[in-house]
Amino acid sequence: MARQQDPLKLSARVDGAAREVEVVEVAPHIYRITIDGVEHAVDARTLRPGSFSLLIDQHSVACDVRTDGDKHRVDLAGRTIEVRLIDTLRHGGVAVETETVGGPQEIRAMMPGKIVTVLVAVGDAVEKGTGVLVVEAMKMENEVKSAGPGVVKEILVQPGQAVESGEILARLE
Amino acid sequence: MARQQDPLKLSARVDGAAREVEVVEVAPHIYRITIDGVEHAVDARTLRPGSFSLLIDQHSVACDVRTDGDKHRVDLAGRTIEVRLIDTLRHGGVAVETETVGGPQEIRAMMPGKIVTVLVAVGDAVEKGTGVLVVEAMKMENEVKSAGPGVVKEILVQPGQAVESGEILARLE
Amino acid sequence: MPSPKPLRRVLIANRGEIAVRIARACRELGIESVAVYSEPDRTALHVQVADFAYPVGPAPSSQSYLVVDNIIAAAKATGADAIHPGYGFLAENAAFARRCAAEGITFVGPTPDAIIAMGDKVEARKRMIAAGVPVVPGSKDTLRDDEVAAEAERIGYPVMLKASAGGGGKGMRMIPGKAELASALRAVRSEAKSSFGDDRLYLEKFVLGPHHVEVQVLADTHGHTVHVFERECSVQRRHQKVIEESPSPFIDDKIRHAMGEVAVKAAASVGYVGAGTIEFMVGADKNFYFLEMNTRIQVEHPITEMVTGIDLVQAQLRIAGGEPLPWRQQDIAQRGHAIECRIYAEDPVTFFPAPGKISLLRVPSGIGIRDDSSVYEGAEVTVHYDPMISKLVAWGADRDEAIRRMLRALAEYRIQGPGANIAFHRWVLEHPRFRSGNYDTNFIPQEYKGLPAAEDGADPSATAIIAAVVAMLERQDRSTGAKAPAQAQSAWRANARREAIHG
Amino acid sequence: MPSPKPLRRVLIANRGEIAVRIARACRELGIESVAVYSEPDRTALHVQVADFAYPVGPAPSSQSYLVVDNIIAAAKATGADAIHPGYGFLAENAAFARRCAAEGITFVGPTPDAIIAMGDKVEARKRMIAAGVPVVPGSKDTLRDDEVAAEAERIGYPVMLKASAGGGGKGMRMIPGKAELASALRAVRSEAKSSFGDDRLYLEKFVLGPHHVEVQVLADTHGHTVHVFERECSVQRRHQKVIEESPSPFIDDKIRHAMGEVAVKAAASVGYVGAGTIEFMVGADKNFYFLEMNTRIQVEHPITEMVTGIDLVQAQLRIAGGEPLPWRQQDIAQRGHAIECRIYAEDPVTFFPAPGKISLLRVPSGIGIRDDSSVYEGAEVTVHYDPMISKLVAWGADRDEAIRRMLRALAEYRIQGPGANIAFHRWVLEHPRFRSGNYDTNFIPQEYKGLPAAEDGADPSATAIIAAVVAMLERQDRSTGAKAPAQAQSAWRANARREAIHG
Repeated sequence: MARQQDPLKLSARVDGAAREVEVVEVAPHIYRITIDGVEHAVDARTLRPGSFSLLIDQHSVACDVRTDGDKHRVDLAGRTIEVRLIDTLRHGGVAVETETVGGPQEIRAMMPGKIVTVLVAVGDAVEKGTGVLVVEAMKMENEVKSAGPGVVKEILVQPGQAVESGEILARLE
Repeated sequence: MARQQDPLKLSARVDGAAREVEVVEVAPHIYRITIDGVEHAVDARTLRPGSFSLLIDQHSVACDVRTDGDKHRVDLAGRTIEVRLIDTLRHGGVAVETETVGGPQEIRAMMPGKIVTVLVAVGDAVEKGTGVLVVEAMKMENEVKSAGPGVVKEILVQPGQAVESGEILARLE
Repeated sequence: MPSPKPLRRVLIANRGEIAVRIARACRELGIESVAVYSEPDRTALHVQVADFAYPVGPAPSSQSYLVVDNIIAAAKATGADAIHPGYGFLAENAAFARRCAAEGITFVGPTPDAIIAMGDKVEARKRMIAAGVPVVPGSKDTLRDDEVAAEAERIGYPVMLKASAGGGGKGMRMIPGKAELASALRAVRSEAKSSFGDDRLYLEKFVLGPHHVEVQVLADTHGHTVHVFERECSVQRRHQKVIEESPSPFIDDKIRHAMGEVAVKAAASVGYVGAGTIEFMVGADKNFYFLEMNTRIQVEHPITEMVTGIDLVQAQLRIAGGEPLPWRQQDIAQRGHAIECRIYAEDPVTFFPAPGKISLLRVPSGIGIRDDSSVYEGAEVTVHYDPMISKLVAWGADRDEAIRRMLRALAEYRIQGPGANIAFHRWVLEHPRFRSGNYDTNFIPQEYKGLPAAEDGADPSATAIIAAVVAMLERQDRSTGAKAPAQAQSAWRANARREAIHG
Repeated sequence: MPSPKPLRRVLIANRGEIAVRIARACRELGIESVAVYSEPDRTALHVQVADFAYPVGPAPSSQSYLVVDNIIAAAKATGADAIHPGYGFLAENAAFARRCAAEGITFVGPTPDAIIAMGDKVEARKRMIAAGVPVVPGSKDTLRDDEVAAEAERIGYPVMLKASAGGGGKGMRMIPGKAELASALRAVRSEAKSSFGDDRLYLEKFVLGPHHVEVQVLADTHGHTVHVFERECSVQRRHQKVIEESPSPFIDDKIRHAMGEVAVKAAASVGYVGAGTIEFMVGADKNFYFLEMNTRIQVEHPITEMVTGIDLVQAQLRIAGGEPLPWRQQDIAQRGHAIECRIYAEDPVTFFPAPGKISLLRVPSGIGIRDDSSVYEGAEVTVHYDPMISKLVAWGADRDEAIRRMLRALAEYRIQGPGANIAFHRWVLEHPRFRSGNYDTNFIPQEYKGLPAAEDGADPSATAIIAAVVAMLERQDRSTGAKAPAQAQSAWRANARREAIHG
């Protein structure tokens, strides 16, 4: 094509790596998307909100995407890949990391359920992977493990207590 | 139940017959519906707009309903039944018929398609069931028949012409 | 044509359920699949299940799926080394098969010569007579409009008017007498032209009380041909198959094997390669006549797969790749019974096509149920193509179990948006004449007088009234389109709630 | 218990896919079905497919599906003359079976005595030893907390700690050594109590490199017992079956028939009636030991139905109705190969249960695919019950075809809302050790190190990035939650469109 507008520039974070993305909309639903210099012709149709049929360089791809702010959980045939898209114009080309690095660790419930046992006491030293609590949900017991080394600072629940998904169960430092 | 409010009174038209209906809402989604004096306990849940799971006197019924004004097309396991509900309080207990009875007849396209042939000419007398036109749709030819006796007054289409669903093709008198 | 080599990437020159079916077979064989699509088919299911997809033109098939150059261009652009034509469209177009060969693309099907020999119904009749295969008496050749009347008189009414290029129940009509000749001639010529781009016609004697029984054959490139038993296709509406079953409840093992042998002979006589179907007309006296050969995969092939365990589409791809048939005739056996119901997007009462966007779709599943579908919830059934939504198949240890299982499945089937012929299928499966297994192609014309008002015992109108009342009230819960009566009823409801609390 | 009479109306004392499965079998047999439901299950699929439905209490199964009085009351209120317990819940509760008999309701299953004899694992071991059936060495009786350590030492680590009332992979844990004893004891007792209301435990020697192979049996009320061949259930995670297949690729016909004979002997020794499963542990040396008998229909029963053509749930209902088995042992044969993948609502990476409302559901279908599901689009997968969404089954003419077909189906399976273990199943089916057919119950623990980052060749992250970009832009098309960047990009898009027109 002879003339075209400036491409939309984005920085994509996937599997920890940062990738440079440029997007040009050629026509409605037709895009030219360049990733680290590799160009892709994309025909994108929305089947319903969050559910898409893509033709990428003639490859037919069915995918479902759950979007939360700049985070996109992409489901490709049962495989989930998380992609963060940062508008580099907006951030002056610097991708801002929001994940907490280091600092006191919070142990959260991964799902709604009931506390079966607490495996540690305040003051205990724990390794990465040490079991901290056992939560029962959907008739199965699941051990909640420490994501890193630390010392138990606070335990906020007790056996038999019902907990919500994401609820803080204990704090390490 | 000791006390209760006045029931909602309706007149239902189905298969040409009129039936007296009284509705009492016992609790959210729980109704007592009386049809010609026969009482039914109904637990009704909406699965999505127009799609319901009903428990009628313990019978489990799955149904889909398309509503257009006071007309309800009810799909019961692939069988479609049309029900008109008239609020008798509103109409002083008289169900108002809106279908045209007698008078000039209009021949309409039952689906989008293309006119293949016109089988009659203006002035022709037709019987109930006489073929008036042939419409092609979805690679099949369908003969559009007269719903009753009459004389062709007007033909509004010609062979090769594309027609929309519901479009008037001819008039009889 | 190029010497057979294992297929690597197959372009599917079709749409709908058969394109989905072929894409699935490719994936199961580790072969890449390429879908082609017309403009309205961009989001069709067959595009989503294929590995690649390529556009071939606007909605009318005469400008897309039927355009040889567009299909070949798509194959070149996507690097396909083979083309599977499915059924209909270019499946029985010899020129297309020849073009594929010329372009060095493997055509998944028979040779152009075999297609010509069998594709032209009049040619085929001549060849079969020569091969000693019994055929129905009829006109020696194709007929001009002005010849038809005389030939019909010669053969004697009732006669069958058929498109020479026809097949799959299309482009044919029974003519009871002189009076109906003109309109039938017009209709069949136009249908033949629009469906096959070839409006040549011929006449056959109409056999009374006929059964339509067909035999599936498979032939490899090494000279081996086997039959994969029969399908009973006598449940027809306007010569359109609606329900098929295998085995046929009408014929016994003796006739079954005799027909199988004749079918193999017929296929071998034209050097047939691939999957094909020999259609027979079987009279009440159990004499059978060759009707035509369909030189492609058949719509109703799944019932054969269910009873024999043989994947016919995988077999087509393996044969096209040069593999020999892995079975001898004696290795192939029928087990249990299978029935197929074709779910059409049509008005359940008028049978008129009823396209639309699918707003709700609940497909039955579970034991013994297979659904070969072309749609998904949210898909659009358009007016441009065949009204077939899916093929519902039930397998049972015996015929009775298969019928009862199919009735169970039909009761679970829910679709909103387009119309669907679910109730009609239930009527057929519950009909004593069908249940007895002793029915012929006159079954529907003679027995069907519209759907019965009510089902045994139940009071559907009371249920319908309750459903309508619920729809009215729940709709107001969602407070959409509130109108005068709505307000009145909402007030009544508020009152009801208050009473319920204090009462 | 009442003398058997044909069943007229069956109450299904269960939920989820097995309740749907049983309702389908009832409909196919012309028997009316009654669903029971807890409060959150009012709109569950099993309620919708049954003829009748009746509430039995609030969400916790201990207050609904497990309450004998509520189930009996539901049967009375709906006029059911029989109760099918499915699996889990009250299926192996002898007191419940006895109660049914006392109330004059036919219990679709074995006699209370047979349930007791087999339901109590320690009892069963004694009975089998007496009947000359080989068992795994272990503790003679159930154990108190203070006895377990000593007994474990006596048997020698590694040992298997099992709930006496356990089954279906629940209430058991392998203990490699002394250190892990305490926590395992606590966990298994609590799981046993919550799952079976009975926390008695016992110990067994842990056989190394074991295969879990089970044999299906059917016994009628006329003293005839047959086996319906085996299922290989060695793909387990945390002793939970994930994938099963039939026939077993590990054993040969000689062992197959030997196990079948032992299974029939074991069932007959307790006067078993109905459908049951004898679980065997098969060592690397191909010696097999009786593990336990499940006196109910098994989750993985469909793979047996696919290869034998026998409807096991219909068989249960016919047997309960007093019908004799229609087959002799020699009438039952395996044809082809079937595989089942259990689709769980769990996080694909952490395997933690991941309930939720199903916002999108596209279930695979077509040739050889069967899906026994408990859900539909819009249904809620709650935290209250098992996380199993459906059982996906693939049949193939041979094991390789079945595997490739299952991979095709898994690639089509789309579900949004709850998590699902689709990717895990694909990993298993693509793993060389599984493909070789030579795997034991250590397969997952030894081989699974998390899902591989990328699939062969493809660049999933590029595809994911493109999908994310599309989601971002198309989302703004629907102009939902427009925020700063959205505006920026909309401006960019408007510009793009303008350029496209003029350019």
